Amino acid sequence: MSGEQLELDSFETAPPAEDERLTVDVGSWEGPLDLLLMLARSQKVDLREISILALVDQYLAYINDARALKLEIAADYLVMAAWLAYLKSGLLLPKDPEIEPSPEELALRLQLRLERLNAMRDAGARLMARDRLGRDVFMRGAPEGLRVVRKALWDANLFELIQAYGHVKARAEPPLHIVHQRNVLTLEEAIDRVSRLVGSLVEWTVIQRFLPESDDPQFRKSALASSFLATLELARQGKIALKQDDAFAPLYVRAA
Amino acid sequence: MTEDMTPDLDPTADASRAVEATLFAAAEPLSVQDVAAYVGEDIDIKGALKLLQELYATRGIELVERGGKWHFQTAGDLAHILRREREENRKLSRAAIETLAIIAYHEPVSRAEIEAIRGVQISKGTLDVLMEAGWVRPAGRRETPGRPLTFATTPAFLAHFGLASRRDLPGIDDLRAAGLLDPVDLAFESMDFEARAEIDGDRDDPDLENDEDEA
Amino acid sequence: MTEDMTPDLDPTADASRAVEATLFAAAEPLSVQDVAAYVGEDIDIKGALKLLQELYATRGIELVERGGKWHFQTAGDLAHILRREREENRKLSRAAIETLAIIAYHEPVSRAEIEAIRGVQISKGTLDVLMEAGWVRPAGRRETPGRPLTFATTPAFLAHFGLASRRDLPGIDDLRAAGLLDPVDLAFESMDFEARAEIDGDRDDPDLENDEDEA
Repeated sequence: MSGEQLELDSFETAPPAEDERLTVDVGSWEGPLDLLLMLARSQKVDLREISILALVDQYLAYINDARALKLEIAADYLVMAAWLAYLKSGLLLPKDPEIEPSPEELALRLQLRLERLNAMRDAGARLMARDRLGRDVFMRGAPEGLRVVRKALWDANLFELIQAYGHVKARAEPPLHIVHQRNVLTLEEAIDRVSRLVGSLVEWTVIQRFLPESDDPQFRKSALASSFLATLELARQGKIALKQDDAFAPLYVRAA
Repeated sequence: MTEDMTPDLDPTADASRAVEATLFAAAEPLSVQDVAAYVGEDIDIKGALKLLQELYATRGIELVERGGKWHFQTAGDLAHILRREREENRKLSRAAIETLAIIAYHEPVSRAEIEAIRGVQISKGTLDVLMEAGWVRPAGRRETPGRPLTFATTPAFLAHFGLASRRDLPGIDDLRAAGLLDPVDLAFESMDFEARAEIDGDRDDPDLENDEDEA
Repeated sequence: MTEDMTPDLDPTADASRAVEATLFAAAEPLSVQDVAAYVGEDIDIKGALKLLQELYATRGIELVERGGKWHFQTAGDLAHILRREREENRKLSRAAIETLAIIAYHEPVSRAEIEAIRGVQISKGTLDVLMEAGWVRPAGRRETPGRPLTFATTPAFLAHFGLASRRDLPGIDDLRAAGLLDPVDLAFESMDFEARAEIDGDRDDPDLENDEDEA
């Protein structure tokens, strides 16, 4: 892998070339690791042989330059700078077995991270450089297309068949509406009855006298209501006269 | 970037490869001039087209000229494999199974009679589905005014439903005994059923299924 | 209907013609099963594909396999006459390219794992762009705390970048052998192990790590 590192400019959107370092445009890097990788690659050695100390120095110099130019530096670059300064001092000072993890381990981990990012950066560049479908190579421009004709295998069983017939027959039988005969005296019957009984009666007679005999209270109510309406109708026709002394007082009837 | 991969081919072959790829990738038939716009003027395009035509003569693809424009197409004798049939199990719609039941119990029966018994119109698709399934066949015209076409079931119908003959269909009395003819309950139940069926998108509308069929 | 038109061809040629026509007519890459649905189950499709691949090896069109699906495409060395630059207008950002590479070489991989490799958070649009291109898909959740969603590449990714399978990813074997597809922690531990092994006089065996990878 390391022997065939692709040049940075093979990226579709190349990061700034190395000699643009003087511009110190930290913002064009995708984070501190990205910047570190660029600096590491500028050492022109296999990343496995990289001098972490030299890399740390370059990074810190870079950030210092940016600060000198009063450029906005994102916090994560400064955090990385602080961490690298700490790492550098750890690497330079005599070994202290009390410190865990050791600066050497931290440096090795940083190197491993850079190797992994570098590997993926190269892999991405190699992917993009391939003959790509729709750009370099093409599928047929006007395929006739394949057709799928769906043929249904209809499914139904005997029970569904006879059940369906049952439903049809049930639906087709004319529904029988049976309304219970209610015991009532219709208006027609009441008019007929009242006019017959009143006849040529000249005495004022209370309306209850004209009601048919019944034990059914429902029927008695109905008969009273119908007979009352009948007297109103007969009075309107001028055949009978009505008299009531007061509201809710007995209603008297006689021939007109 | 990989131009050097085919160094041994003679210029004719190279020209034919370029013309071949251009016609293959084109979205529409191309004239010789059109092709030249891609492969360059200094290539013998007509020679390349002739070569390709011979090359593909026995293949499943052929190079054809139509009105001065060239394109590849699949060989005519293979057209039949480019469409395939896929069989899928489909449930009969409620309308279809009721219609089938009516035909089975009353055959031969005209469409108007089926509608009279169902109390609902049947769409054309319903009978089509049943005929496509191979369960129903036209059974001649009735010699009444309008000479309506009648329908009857087929031997395939009997075979599918496991019946030796139509006499094996349960009679009305059997249906009643099985509770399949209870008027009030069933009326409600079936209304309920239809409502649910509608919600399920399995509508009492065979045309719907036909549309799916076409797709 | 016209099967009798090609009576002289041997069955292999016939099979290859049918497979050829099917793939040629198809608007999309087809698997062997897809092809079988058209040409029939009794045809040696794999044999026909091999034959066709040889037949087209020197042509301007080639038959390729991408993620188990087959299609014809123009030969790569003819890109210069066919290249369509307008497709290139929407260049991928560096973040998108790196993210795509990480997904392809590590799949299935979670967002956090991608971020760990890149050392930065993935901005919102990056994964969207890759999914919109049809190259990346969600690939289920990892059964670890937080059940992170993972991502993987699609068959369209393989087709676009001309890869028969993920094994064809450039340099993937070398990367794996070098442990560069292992997380830093794992690599660190194995280096530690190697250091100890070295002391024991028993040097590294990269295959050991490969096995872990596959698991």
